[in-house]
Amino acid sequence: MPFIPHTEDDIQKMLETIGAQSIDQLFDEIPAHLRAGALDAIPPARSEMEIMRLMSDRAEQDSGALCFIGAGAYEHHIPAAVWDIAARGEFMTAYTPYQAEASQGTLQLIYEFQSMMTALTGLDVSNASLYDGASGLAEAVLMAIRANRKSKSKRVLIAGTVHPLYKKVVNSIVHNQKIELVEVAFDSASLTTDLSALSQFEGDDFAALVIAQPNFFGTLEDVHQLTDWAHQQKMLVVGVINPTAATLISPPGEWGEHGADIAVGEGQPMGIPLASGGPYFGFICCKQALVRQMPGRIIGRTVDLDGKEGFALTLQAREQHIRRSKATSNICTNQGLAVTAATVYMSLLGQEGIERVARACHANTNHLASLLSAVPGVEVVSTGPRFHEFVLRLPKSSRLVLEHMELQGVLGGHDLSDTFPELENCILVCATETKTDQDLNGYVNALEISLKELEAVEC
Amino acid sequence: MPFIPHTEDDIQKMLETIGAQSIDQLFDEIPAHLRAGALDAIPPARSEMEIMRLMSDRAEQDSGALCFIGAGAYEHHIPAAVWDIAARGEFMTAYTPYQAEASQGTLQLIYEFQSMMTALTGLDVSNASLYDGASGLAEAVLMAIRANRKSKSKRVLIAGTVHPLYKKVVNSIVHNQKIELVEVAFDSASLTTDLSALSQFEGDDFAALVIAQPNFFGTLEDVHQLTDWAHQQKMLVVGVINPTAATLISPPGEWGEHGADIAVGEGQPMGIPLASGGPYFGFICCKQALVRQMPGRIIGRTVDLDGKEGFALTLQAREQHIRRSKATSNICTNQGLAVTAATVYMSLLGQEGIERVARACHANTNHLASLLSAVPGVEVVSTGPRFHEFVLRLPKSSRLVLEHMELQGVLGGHDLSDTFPELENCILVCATETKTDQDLNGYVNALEISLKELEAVEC
Amino acid sequence: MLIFERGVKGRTATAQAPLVKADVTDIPESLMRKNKAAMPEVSELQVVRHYTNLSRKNFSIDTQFYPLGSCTMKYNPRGAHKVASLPGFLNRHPLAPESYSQGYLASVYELQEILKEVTGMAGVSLSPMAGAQGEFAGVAMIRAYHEKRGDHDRCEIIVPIAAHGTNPATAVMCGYKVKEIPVLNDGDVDVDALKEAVGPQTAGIMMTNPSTCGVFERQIEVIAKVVHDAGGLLYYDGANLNAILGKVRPGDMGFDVLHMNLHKTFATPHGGGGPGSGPVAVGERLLPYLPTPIAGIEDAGGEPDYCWLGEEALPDSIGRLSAFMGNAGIILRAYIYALFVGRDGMQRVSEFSTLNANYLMKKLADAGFDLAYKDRRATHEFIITLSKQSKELGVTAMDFAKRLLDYGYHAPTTYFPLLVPECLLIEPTETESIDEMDGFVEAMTQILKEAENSADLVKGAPYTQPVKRLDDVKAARELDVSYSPQ
Amino acid sequence: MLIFERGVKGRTATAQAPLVKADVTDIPESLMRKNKAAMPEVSELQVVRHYTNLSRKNFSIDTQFYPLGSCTMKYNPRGAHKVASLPGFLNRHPLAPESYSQGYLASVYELQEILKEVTGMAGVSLSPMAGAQGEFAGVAMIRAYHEKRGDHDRCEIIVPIAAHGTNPATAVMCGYKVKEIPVLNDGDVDVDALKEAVGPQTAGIMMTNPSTCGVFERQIEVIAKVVHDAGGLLYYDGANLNAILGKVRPGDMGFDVLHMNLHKTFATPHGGGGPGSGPVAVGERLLPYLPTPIAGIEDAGGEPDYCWLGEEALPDSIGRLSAFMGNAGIILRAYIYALFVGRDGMQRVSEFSTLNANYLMKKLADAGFDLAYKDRRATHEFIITLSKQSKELGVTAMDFAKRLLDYGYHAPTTYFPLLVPECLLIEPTETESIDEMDGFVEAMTQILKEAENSADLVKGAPYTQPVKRLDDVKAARELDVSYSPQ
Ligand SMILES: Cc1ncc(COP(=O)(O)O)c(C=O)c1O
Ligand SMILES: Cc1ncc(COP(=O)(O)O)c(C=O)c1O
Repeated sequence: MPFIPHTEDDIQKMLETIGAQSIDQLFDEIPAHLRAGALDAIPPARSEMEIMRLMSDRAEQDSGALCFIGAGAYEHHIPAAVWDIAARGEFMTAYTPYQAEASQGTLQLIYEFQSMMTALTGLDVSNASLYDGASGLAEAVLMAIRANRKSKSKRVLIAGTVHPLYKKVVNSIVHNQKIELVEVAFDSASLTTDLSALSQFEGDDFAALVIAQPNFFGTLEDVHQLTDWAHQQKMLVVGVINPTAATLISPPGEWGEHGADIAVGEGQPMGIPLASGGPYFGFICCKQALVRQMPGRIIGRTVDLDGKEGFALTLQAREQHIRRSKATSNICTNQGLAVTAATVYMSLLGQEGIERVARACHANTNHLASLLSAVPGVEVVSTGPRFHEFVLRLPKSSRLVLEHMELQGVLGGHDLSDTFPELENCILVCATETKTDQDLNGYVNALEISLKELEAVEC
Repeated sequence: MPFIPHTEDDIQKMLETIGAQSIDQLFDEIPAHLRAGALDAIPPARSEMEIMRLMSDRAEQDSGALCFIGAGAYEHHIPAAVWDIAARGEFMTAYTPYQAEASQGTLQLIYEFQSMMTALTGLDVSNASLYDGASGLAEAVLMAIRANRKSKSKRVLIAGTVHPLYKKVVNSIVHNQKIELVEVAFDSASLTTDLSALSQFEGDDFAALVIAQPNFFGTLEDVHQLTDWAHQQKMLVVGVINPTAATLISPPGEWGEHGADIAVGEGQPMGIPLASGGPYFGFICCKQALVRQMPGRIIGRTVDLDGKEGFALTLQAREQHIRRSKATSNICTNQGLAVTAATVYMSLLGQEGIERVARACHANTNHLASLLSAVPGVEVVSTGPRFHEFVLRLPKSSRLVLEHMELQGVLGGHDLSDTFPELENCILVCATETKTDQDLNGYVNALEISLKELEAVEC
Repeated sequence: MLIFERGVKGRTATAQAPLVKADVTDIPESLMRKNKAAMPEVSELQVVRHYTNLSRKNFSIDTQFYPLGSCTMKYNPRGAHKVASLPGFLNRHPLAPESYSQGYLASVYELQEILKEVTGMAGVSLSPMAGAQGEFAGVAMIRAYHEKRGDHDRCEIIVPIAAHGTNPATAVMCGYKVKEIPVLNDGDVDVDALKEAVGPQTAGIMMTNPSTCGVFERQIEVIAKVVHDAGGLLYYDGANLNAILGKVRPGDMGFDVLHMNLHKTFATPHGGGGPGSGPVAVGERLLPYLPTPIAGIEDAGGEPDYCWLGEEALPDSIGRLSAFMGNAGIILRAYIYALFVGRDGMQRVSEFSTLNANYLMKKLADAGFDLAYKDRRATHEFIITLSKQSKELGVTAMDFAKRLLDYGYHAPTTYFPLLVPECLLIEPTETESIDEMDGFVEAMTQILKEAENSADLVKGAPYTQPVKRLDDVKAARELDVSYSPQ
Repeated sequence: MLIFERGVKGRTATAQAPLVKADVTDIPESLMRKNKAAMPEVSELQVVRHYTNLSRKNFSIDTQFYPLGSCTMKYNPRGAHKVASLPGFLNRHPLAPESYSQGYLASVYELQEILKEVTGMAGVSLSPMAGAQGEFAGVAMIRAYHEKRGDHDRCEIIVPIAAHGTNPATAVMCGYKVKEIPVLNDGDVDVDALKEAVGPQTAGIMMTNPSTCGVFERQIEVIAKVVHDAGGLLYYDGANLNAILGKVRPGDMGFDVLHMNLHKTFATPHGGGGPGSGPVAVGERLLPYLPTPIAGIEDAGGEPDYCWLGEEALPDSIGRLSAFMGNAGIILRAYIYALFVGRDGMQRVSEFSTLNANYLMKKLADAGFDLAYKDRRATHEFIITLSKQSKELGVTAMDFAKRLLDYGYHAPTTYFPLLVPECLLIEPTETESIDEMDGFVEAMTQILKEAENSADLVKGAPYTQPVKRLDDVKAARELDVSYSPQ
């Protein structure tokens, strides 16, 4: 019996102690006619060896391409130490640290994580993680509405340059509470949020303005201007950021005159593998004044009976297990293991290391963009300052070009055509520090061949 | 500076404390003209990311074949838990357990390992490991010569069916001490050691007889007869065994009337990956009476000041670090990490699990042999009872056939032609529990195609 | 000591970052970071040593018996972790085209089918990232259902008071009011109270069965009828699915929708607080509303061709709940676990977790502990109450919990459910052996003796942990939630 | 508790073995096993928990400062372990054809070249599986050399008394007699004694430089001349190569052959006692005798083609020392380490290990400890002697060592080399930070105070480990080296 230690003797002894005839008898409170039959649709048990073999084949099926897709999930080098440590049984198979004295490892680690996130974002307080960047943004929106006492509306302004999937997720989550997201159009030439587009909302009651830096297109926004504008309008500012970039470019805490109020984002770049999209983790940081509106767990430093330093869950009165229907969120299980990995990653790299990664990404992106701008018919749409992503306009159907590149083992980018009609045949291309010059040339080759093939088909 | 934590400040502070001007000054006792220059032949440092990439490509180069080679190293399923545990920092980065109180983990584990090996072999005592099976056999031969007080010769009889590479290693190691290995011819029909071949040595002075079970060809010897014969001749019996097989077939302790005196072998099948040949580990077990002749480390159970059970290195007076030139061996560092993995493997599988593995291997071998015996021109030479290997005679040059199979991604076996002139165009084929029916059929196909291709070439 | 405090200016794990520091000239100065982030500056060895040592300050399944009720701390197969960590799985980009996704999609699809079978439901979406998000998806579907039918007055979700805190919190996040109903002394829901509570305002009820009282809700069919008759739907909180896996199916009990905690029932690691995975399963009525994406299949004759079903395929969906596809790696681990235990193993999960719980309950009762529901069968968990000890000896459930740590056992869940005073909710799980449980009973018996003879000893516990009892009040009052260098 | 004692008849980790128990009918009954082996019968969780907990009873580099002299306990890069664990490397059969070996062979070949460069020698063989086997290979080559020249009377190997125990033991395994020569008070070899010792019977000398006294042998050129003039060869025990890596090359010092301990200098993990890797490097004279196999290269114009060189290529070789190719995985890790640190990093290894040792030596001297060689530079390690404390306070080096464990530091090497009484041989290695060393000095200072004020406290140490001091005498007298069930 896989994973079940009971021998026939054990079972007999236990049943005798209980005073039952059979295991089945232990289920006698379940109405007999409700009892399930055989689960025929489920295959019989396999051994670890068989599973390993089956799944290795499946993993193999999905491998082998050179990937230039970013769009919210980024390939970075992950130091070997990161998962060696995170996968230690003591981290991986512990529960939420409810018994603080027996969980100081996890608790101190999260305290350190919180400290790293506040350092990166330039804000005061961090929680222990949310599910992912997108749902994290939904929580940030809810939080901003609770926190902005000056706003009576349940409306939030959101830049059109925020990740489209994030906008969808936020909407799925907040619309039930009758919260309205109002989108600010972006300038399709500069791929940024124009102050002029905001002016139409001047004087309106919104709880917050949501902006992304770098934005979905990898372009840098003028966050200082946007932040100051929102603050003048008595809106809170929610910044969606990339933690890698935060070591290089101005972090939310430094935006404008007073800094953004809340920063959220996807933690994946901090040592978490792409892994089909998860588990990643969402981070959220805010100014001290907003801490009681923060969703999720927070770890605090305190002392024990002897006055010795120790760590414990704190401000639990915000949470569902204490506050139930009055909680700041329903989140309970979060993304602890990913946070463990991220904490190790951030410790290993530090400001200097992450900044080097950021710079290498930046250099690679620029290099690839300049290589591509030499390809006839192709246009690099993103012109302003950017971070590891840019928009490329193709002379043919972007869907077809990408398919042709796929056949050559190159995933050329994320297609923007469907989501952004104004960006027809445009794709979003990403090059991180993992890409070598050879890889970049491989991209160019694959693209050129694909374009030629499509040319040929047309003739 | 990779792995070096010193900052410029640290260096200055340390030099000041020491009272030196520069790091270089610390080397002033080395005659200046001996100082090395730049190490131009060594490439500059690389980052972990670059190394990972380079080496992944190299690992890829060596992958992808379906392997039917055994000949001393066997592909078995290795439970995921095995290396997850062995790779824990506390096991992997500890030294030899000289400070017993701070090494109870490793010490108890080795004590348990010793207990498992004695259980498997049916003997009384095990050491903590030797380098590998082959060098382990050399140690066993030296040990037998020391231990057999009745023999005055420095000669040892060795069955011709012992692994040919083992015989070479034993010879490289023992010949310096003027020890002579005398080989017993084997019967090339039965592929076993004939009692009649032994009779010519009757009455001669040999310290020991070395036999292998299963032997190099995967064939089972009549170990009872051989053991009793050797004991009658006042020789000690050294058995070279496969630990997987030991759960299924008679272990050394049960051989003949009195059991073998020493058992050695390659520990690799107990959870150690093929990994190009190492690190594996050699195991050695013996009867209680011989324990003081045992080479290498031994762990003993004892008590602490409070009478609490604990473990420590024992009988160190046999070892080189105490006994120096009078030691039973020069071995110091052994194969601790591999032993750690093997101990976890053996705990997970137990007698029942390992026996199932052995039975599955046996079944696969028989199945493959019967499939192959249906291939025209091909002959299964091994007819007697066997364990996961057999000898196959090919109708063409074995070298060429194997090369043709290789091109189809099948490593068809180990070529015997060069080593055994009497087995011209014979190969040694191995099928363990990892092989599926599909794999076995794949073998047959690849062989048939290869034979056809060679046929075609000849015409 | 904090990792920050081990740092020295300029130190770093050099091998881990690009060796060259590339120039940046095209980003305007105003957009560049002004102050370096105050991150740790430490060597690779320091990081490895610091976190290795921190890990050793945790209790975990891999090191201790961990009978934390409602949390299902069972063995997390190392094999599942290894398989899910194959480079092919780790390196797949979430937006990779379907041609590079067939291996992953096949696994997702098959897990959906397996979960349909064990729940008795018509459809499954794996995208919710934990139980609470599964609850959200479920209640949002209930809402979407009523709205689609123009049934706009249903503004209330009924929740028994024993429910997990996520239930009421979720209802509120979905824009509902919460109406709590009581539970009887035998642990079952008060059906009379329910009858009074339902009405045209009832959107649905959220139930856990077995409830967090550790007993099977025997009136479930009556409850289902009452709620359905009132036009409401039944939500099943499947966090406790371990208790009934393969024995009784939520679909057969009358539930319209449920979430499962794969990180519990399907043995994927808890990771010190996550990640989880909280798939939802629905009956026919709610099929159109499932959250996206879902793995679909196009059977074009030969090999099956797997694809993602998104908005286009499910226009009435409640939408996406994560940027990509939920906690993909946890989903993969759960699928692998299902392969490990197989058809029969599913049933064994509930059989042996129930056997263990009933055994442990009996032994503790024999040792003098009071059961909260002594005339009931334990399910996969059960409750003891230390009211008597608390009153007579001044030793609380919390004291028992802390003292257990000294005996090398993680404490059971304390003070939950709230309706049982001084309670410990105990869940041994099926992967623990009788020996481990006997040891636990032994420890509890000792602590009871200690409580009788030297109460202060127990009240001062723990003594053997890295810290003694912590000052929670100070933690909240003098808030220190991030390190700032001097 | 032993793993055996956790077992119960019939229990097993089911997922790990083939699910079907195949029949065996063709093996005669007499050859089948009669009594089942008394192996553990435990569940997968029990195994994981047992060994996870056992591991926690160890000190290790990953958890503690471990200044064990002569053992080079430095950081073992996790990256090297990960790369060496790539499936492509783990699954390669040692007898795989060269077409499936180019990746591995390229790495082996390049490591050979790197080791030639750092040692200044003409050829390298990676096959020895640890330092002691490297010594064996080296001395066997010396023997083969003399024999090939018909120089049959050379029957003696000279060994300074400070040498590691493996040196004399190896000489004997190679059929030699051992002649020990003394070491002077300043740590250098007594050259006069050496001059008297050499003669036509001298096959060679085995030297360690820096010696195990932790000092550089300043007379090395004189020694080389004396031995060479007498017709002997010089063997270099390179276990201490960490001290001189890239600073001075054994080949340039006049050595004919050496072994290296890759598991020390090249940072591959010690694994609680191995595995190691002890490659040998030789000058021109000994090239023909290198042990097989060696990686060779056939440069056929384009891509290099790597191959194995065996007996045919090296007919005078001393032969094979392992069934396959030594500790291949350790060789791979060492190669990866070389890639990590690169050309300059090689030199930094010796620079910073020497800096650390001299710093720590000075701090301990300032704290009142006696240095064994106080007028000498430390190399990568140094010796303090506690003779005074032992005589005056009755507190021995062993007591200091045990008490250090209570302070969370692994003890230095004790009572080695034998010629320095009550000594501790201390090697901090280059990967430790100044903070860690300062902490160690602090602990030593405290213990010294304790020794002065409450000697019994120190003599009773350790107190904080899983066991107190163990009874070694009982262990040897009442030999219990394997478990037998009752
Ligand atoms: C009964 C019950 N419902 C819901 C949840 C919430 O699940 P999650 O923590 O995965 O969000 C839990 C567990 O925490 C639970 O025990
Ligand atoms: C100086 C010296 N020589 C030789 C050896 C033997 O090396 P190994 O243990 O790898 O056999 C050691 C280490 O143990 C050593 O320190």
